[in-house]
Amino acid sequence: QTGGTIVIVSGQTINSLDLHRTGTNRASYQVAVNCYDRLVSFGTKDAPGGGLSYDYDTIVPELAESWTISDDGLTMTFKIKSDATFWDGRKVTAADVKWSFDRAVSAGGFPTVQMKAGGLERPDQFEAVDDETFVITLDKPSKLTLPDLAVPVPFIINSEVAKANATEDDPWAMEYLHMTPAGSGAFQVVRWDQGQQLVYERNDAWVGGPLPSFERVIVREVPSPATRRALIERGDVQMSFNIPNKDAAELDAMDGVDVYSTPIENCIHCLCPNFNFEPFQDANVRKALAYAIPYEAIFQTAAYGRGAPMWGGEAEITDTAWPRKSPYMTDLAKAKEHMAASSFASGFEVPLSISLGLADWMEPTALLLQEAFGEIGIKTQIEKIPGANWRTAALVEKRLPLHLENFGGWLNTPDYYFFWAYKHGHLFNSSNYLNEEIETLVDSTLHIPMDDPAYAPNIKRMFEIAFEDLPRIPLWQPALNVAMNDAAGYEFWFHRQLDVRPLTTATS
Amino acid sequence: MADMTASTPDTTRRKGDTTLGHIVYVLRDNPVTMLAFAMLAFFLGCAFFGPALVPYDPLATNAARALEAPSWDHWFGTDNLGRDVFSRVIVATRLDLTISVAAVALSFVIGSILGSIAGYWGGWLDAALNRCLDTIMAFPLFVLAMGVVAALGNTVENIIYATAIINIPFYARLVRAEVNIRRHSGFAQAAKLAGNSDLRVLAVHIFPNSLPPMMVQVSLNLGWAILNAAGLSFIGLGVAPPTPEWGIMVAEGANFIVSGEWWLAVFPGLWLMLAVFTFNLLGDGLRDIVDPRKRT
Amino acid sequence: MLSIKDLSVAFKTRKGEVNAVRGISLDVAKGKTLGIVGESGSGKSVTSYALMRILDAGGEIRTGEVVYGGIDLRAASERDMRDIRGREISMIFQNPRAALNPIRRVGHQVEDVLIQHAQATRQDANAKAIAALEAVKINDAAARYDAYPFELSGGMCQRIVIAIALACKPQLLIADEPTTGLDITTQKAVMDLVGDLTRERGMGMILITHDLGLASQYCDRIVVMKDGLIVEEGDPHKLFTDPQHAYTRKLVDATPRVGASIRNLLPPETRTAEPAHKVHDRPLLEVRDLVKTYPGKSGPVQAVKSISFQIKSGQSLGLVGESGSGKSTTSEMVVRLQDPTSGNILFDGQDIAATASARFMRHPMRGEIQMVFQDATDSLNPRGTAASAIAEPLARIAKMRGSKLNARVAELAELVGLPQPLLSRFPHQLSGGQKARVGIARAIALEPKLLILDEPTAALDVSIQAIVLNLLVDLRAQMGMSYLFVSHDLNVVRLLCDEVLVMKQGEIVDRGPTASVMDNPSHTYTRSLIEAAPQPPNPVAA
Amino acid sequence: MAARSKMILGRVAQAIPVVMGVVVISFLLTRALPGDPAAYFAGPAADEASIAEIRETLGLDEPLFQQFFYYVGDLIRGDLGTSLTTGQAVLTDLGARLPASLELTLVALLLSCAIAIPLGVLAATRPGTWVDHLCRVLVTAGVSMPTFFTGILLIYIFYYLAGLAPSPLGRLDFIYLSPPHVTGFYLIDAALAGDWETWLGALKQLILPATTLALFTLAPIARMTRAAMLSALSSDFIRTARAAGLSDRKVLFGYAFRNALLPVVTTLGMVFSFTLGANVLVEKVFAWPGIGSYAVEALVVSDYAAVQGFVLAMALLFVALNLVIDIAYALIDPRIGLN
Ligand SMILES: Nc1ncnc2c1ncn2[C@@H]1O[C@H](COP(=O)(O)OP(=O)(O)OP(=O)(O)O)[C@@H](O)[C@H]1O
Ligand SMILES: Nc1ncnc2c1ncn2[C@@H]1O[C@H](COP(=O)(O)OP(=O)(O)OP(=O)(O)O)[C@@H](O)[C@H]1O
Ligand SMILES: [Mg+2]
Ligand SMILES: [Mg+2]
Ligand code: NI
Repeated sequence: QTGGTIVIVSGQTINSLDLHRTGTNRASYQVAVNCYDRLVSFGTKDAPGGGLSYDYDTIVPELAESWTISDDGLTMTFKIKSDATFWDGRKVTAADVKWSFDRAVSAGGFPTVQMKAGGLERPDQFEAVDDETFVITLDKPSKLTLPDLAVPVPFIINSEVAKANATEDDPWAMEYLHMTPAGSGAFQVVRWDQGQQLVYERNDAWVGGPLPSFERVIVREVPSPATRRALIERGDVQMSFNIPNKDAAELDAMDGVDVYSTPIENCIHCLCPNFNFEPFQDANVRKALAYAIPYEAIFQTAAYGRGAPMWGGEAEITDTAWPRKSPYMTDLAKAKEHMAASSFASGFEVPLSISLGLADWMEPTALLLQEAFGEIGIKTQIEKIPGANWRTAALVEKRLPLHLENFGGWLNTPDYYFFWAYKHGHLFNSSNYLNEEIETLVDSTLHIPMDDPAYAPNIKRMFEIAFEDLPRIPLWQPALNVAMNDAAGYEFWFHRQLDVRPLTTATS
Repeated sequence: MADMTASTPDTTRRKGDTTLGHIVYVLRDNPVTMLAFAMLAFFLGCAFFGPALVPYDPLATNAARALEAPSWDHWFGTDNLGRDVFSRVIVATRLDLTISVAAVALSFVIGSILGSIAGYWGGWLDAALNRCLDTIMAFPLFVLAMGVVAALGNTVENIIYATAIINIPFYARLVRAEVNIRRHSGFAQAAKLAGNSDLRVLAVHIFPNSLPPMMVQVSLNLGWAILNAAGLSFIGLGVAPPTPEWGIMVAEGANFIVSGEWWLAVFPGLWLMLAVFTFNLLGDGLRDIVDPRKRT
Repeated sequence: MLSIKDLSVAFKTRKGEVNAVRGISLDVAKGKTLGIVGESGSGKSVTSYALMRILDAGGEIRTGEVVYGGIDLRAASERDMRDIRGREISMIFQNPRAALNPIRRVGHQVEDVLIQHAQATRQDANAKAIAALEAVKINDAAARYDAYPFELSGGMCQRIVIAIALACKPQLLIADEPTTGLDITTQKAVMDLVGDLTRERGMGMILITHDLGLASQYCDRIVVMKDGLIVEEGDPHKLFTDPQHAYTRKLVDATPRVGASIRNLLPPETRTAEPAHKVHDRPLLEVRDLVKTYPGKSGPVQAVKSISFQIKSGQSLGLVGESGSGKSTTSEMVVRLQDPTSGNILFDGQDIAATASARFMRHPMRGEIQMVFQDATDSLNPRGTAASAIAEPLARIAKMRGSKLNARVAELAELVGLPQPLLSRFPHQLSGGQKARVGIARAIALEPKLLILDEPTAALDVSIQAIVLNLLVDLRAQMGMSYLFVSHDLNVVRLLCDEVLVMKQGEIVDRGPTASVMDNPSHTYTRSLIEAAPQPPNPVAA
Repeated sequence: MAARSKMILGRVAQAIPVVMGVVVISFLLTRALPGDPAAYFAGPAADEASIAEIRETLGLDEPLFQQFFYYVGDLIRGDLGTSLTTGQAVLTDLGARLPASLELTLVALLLSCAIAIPLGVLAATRPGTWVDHLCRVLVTAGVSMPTFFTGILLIYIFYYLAGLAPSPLGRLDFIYLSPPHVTGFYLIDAALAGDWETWLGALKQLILPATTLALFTLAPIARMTRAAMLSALSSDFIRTARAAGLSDRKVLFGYAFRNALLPVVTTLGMVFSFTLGANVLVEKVFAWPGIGSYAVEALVVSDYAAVQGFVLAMALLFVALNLVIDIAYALIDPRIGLN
């Protein structure tokens, strides 16, 4: 039952073994997941698309044995498992946790921003009371704090090893941990050939969860999707991570290959009309866009029906489910009506920007949009922007008049999504949208618990405004596709990276 | 006058003397050249009349008929958006030929000017130019093209410029060598005695003589230019969608081969290959046509 | 020893078949030398390739038989032929430098042949190769063994080629124009060497040449070829004194020799009286202390070392000397294609050297000094027609246009005897003589006062040379031009020039009226030049 | 021989301005790349402040010429900078990846020469015949296909359909361990270690990508061989050799071929640098961890140091290669360096 090797292919390249480091890319987050432990983790539930999924609503212990939260919600006390050890055999102590958290809030960049989302901002909030007791003090209570401790960022590092390799210029041992992880997690990296492969070997002393079934995991980087497909189909590898929708649809129909397509929680592919661009300041024009979009055709050609439709929903908002279907659907007549009613009845020209790095779904979508918008007098030229430029243009400078975008929030609450995507000036609000009511609604809702009486009405109001103002026109909720051949146990995670711990050989 | 009567029995103009007659002769002489010119004519036809003749709008999508295999309706099948591959392949001819011809013309002109100057006057000009060319050549050429397109943005013009830049050294070198061996030739000296300035001697007398070997280079480069554009498309730096272009079609279609939709890549690939093939084979024929010595 | 009967050879070409050799028969006796003479393209070389069976692709022996020492060479297997080539019959070619593998040490090239024919083993090949080199009188053969062809002079290369040919002690040597491209003094040395060696070893030889004078000096018998046929055969003296065939007569007449006037070179029926030309006292060109130094790779090369001379109006001045003596450099400076390092060139009293050659094309005197180039083929733009070549100076300097230009071109063509239909042809469609005429027409188009002729006939057959020389004489009389005539052929200079300069290593070593310099050479160098020139027997006055 | 070493020194001297030119152009090219590396590397949720902070640590807030001086200063100290994508010294990255590209390129060229040169000789000995035409058409077909297309087609046929080729997973299948690092060339390292199983495994992985590249390079080599052979065969010294009775073999290989090698060697140099460029595409298809795929990735994310390092490495390689060719030339041709 335990032992053996599994080979996984992925198209992404891992560029660092340390998530906190500046420049570490998304694919590398898996190292933080597989090699390090956090205090807590999310539970597991059955996923809608088959297989398993993390469960946002259940927090389970990982390194922490138990925790208590003070009544005012400002103090959290964690007891660390007494049998937890790092790979070098040393016991995991609260000092390690404090050092690791200090590092996360001090490193700057993404880890610091993510910690801040849970109200964790400064080292003085963390205290190692004794070897096994760790205390967090918050400035204000937030429902996001505990879940934020379960994301990959606040992972716990063997601080003794790290400090031994720190230098004056590099107090956080960034250079060292970049190449050599030092943790207590389920797997250790035994080999990392950059640009080629990462080899994990199981840590038999792991106490963070059930012992993984595979002893060795090889993650190979194969950039060409066609090659990846051939490999999984022929059974030369057991798992292909993050496969294109088309392959997912076709492999699903095939014997021997299992495909899991999990709609990504809190993530929506949208079309964003930029409010800096004059015609899009006109609500009629935005609505005309929303009615002109050939949703179904896009969903079928760009996503091959993988994921969930985000159009044609009820006009009346009765619950706080998110992502949710917008009340719009393809209706050219209505689109033309709105166009006619706008002050741009004779149409206009606008570039439609897509990212080169995300061309696999953006390009077919853009082509269909281009055709459809032509029908209502909006002429578009498709502009492909290289990966490096995309972030700057779309998110930082927010200068793209009309573009596709796909923000997904790690913390699965609608207000968290709105915080990033609808608040003015925030990174993913690439439409330059500003609505005073949304601003106050988000601020007052973000940290209150979900069972707070103000929560549901606030959320519903946000939805109403969002669908009326349409700074982001939802297209569909994407799915993360994974193909397995002769392996099982796949679990979906919001961070969309590979968790190799629960994988097992196929039971059949 | 015995020497003349002996060697020129008839003084009337023969068929081979006219330019057209000469071309016909060159074509007949070599079956491969004949084939190449026939294919060239075909591609030119596609470029001029293709858009008017194709059965479908190359840009019109039809989600209901996406990814259909070749049939009577769609000779080359349809792509993932239901567009007719045949129409796209034919319509793309014009753009692809434009890219390659424009790029080659540009590098031909610039390379010729630089090469002529260096070859004729020599000295420090020559040395400086050689170092510049060496510098360009020291880049892996495809990577240089990638860099230029990445820096300037991936429009058709920039692809043409990038392709032209990487081809300039070939022309400059070739012309330099050809001009250099002729700069002290008798006919260049004679032209100077006849009152031609250096520039005129170079432009009117010496340079045209380097055309025959250039033609071979031109034909090779026309092919490379298309391949280069295709490679850029594969990296994602090709022309913007939805413009049909062979390279993009092959590059995108390549991902569909393994899943069985071979027609997406194979037909544009075949077309591209045929075009490059045609250009490559054209070289010898073109050279023979511009070479007066091949006239009889 | 060798007997060829009714041999004919044809080539398949674009224009159909070329019958290069059309049924010739000849014999070579042991120890005798047979000369084959004839104009370019008459099939001399093809005959020799055919009997060696090394014809180019497309060539084929159609009929006839070739018997060597009882073996039928046509029927022999390729293997047998390989043993015969080099071992029994060997060949030497013109242009010795090109005939040697440029990247193989000459000693090894000799060894290759020795080993191929089992004349040496790997152990003693070295010694035997050096012996073979010594046999052709190469100084310090052991050192030369390691040399590459480019490190040796032309004459030295020809000796190596001869060494290769004679290494295996063959019975028959075929020498195909062995001395073209060599200086006359070297030519004499090489021919004497070959003659001595064949005589010593009792070998037969076929000497192929276009130079009747040379053939008559070294051959026992001579055959004359024309258009692939043998038109006459006999011993040299008889051939000269009593040529039977009209073509032979033409060749004999056209060969410049002592005692013949320039009109004598033409066939009797076309001879006219030689027009006199008038030499004025006024100096047209005066060259003073002219120096030219080239920046060579290994130090500066002094091509011309302070020479001075004069050309009077209407006078023809000959300039002779060996290869590399600075003749071309001098003429290029005079014609203002090159700038002298120092010195003056006074033309009509004006110092034209003061104007840089790069700007001289706008000088009013540009049209007054023109030149005819050594290699007519090279001097015509391959992409331009004959007419465009002749029109060029008229259009550029005289600014003639349209029908006036065409008329003048036609007039010039008439003047040099170039048929009108040829004007629209490209250079490669013209024969050597026709190209020379185009070159001359272009040079005289502006009616220059001084015409510089840099070996204008060096690449031509004797009969064509005769016509061109006579044309020059006619033009000189008609137009009153002065000539600076550069040549390595003393016999030609004697025919054409009033005075002569002899150059050696950039200096003028001898000068004076042609007759006195030639008949009583004061300088040893002039004497050696004159001795080296082949002297054909004087035919009975025709 | 002094003349030759002088010639070689001269060539090295000529290379210096080239390298300087490459340094300048690669610097300018990278700065011309669109996009803000600072924004890119700040990560998916960074704010203005952290982007500015990163910009400062990268030195991107300095004026351009100052950045250039820093760059040149670092270069002189042998420091190519740190790649932002991989987080390692560019020198280390190149050291790890260059052998992979070189191994692929060299094997491809060897393969290509082994086919193209005999083909060219064959065509030259029978000019104008069907053999000649067939050779021409075949090699031209090879060079007419985009390399990535050939690669994918080969994978589809030989791996996916026929199952003959090993899985296109880079330099070694995962069942093998890479041989101990000596040269970085797996074939050589495995042979040195006496690990023939790995050697075979590495060779198998090489076959498809090398074939892809070789197909692309057949044409220039074959055509140049043919042309050079033709002109060598028609020269006077071949006639002399034949007239001296040398055997056909000796004439063809000892005399004509050795002379024809000169232009072929020059072409080889050009083809080599050409192939290194084409590598970029092939490496992507075959998941080959070479320098080409490194460059593409770096270029797309405007990773300045990595792009510059790559270009510089290539330029040095090119210069070194030309030097080798010149030396090879001098070895074959005694005339070089003396006139
Ligand atoms: N390879 C060939 N193909 C076609 N025709 C040829 C070939 N070689 C020679 N000829 C023709 O054969 C004829 C005789 O040529 P050959 O070389 O024997 O003349 P030659 O008497 O040696 O002249 P030269 O004095 O110029 O060397 C010429 O008309 C020539 O055009
Ligand atoms: N451009 C040049 N650079 C260097 N040296 C040169 C150059 N041109 C000529 N020479 C040298 O100058 C000398 C004279 O050359 P020139 O051509 O005047 O000789 P020539 O008498 O015309 O010989 P030939 O009879 O071979 O034509 C030779 O030693 C030659 O090598
Ligand atoms: Mg001959
Ligand atoms: Mg000369
Ligand atoms: Ni002569």
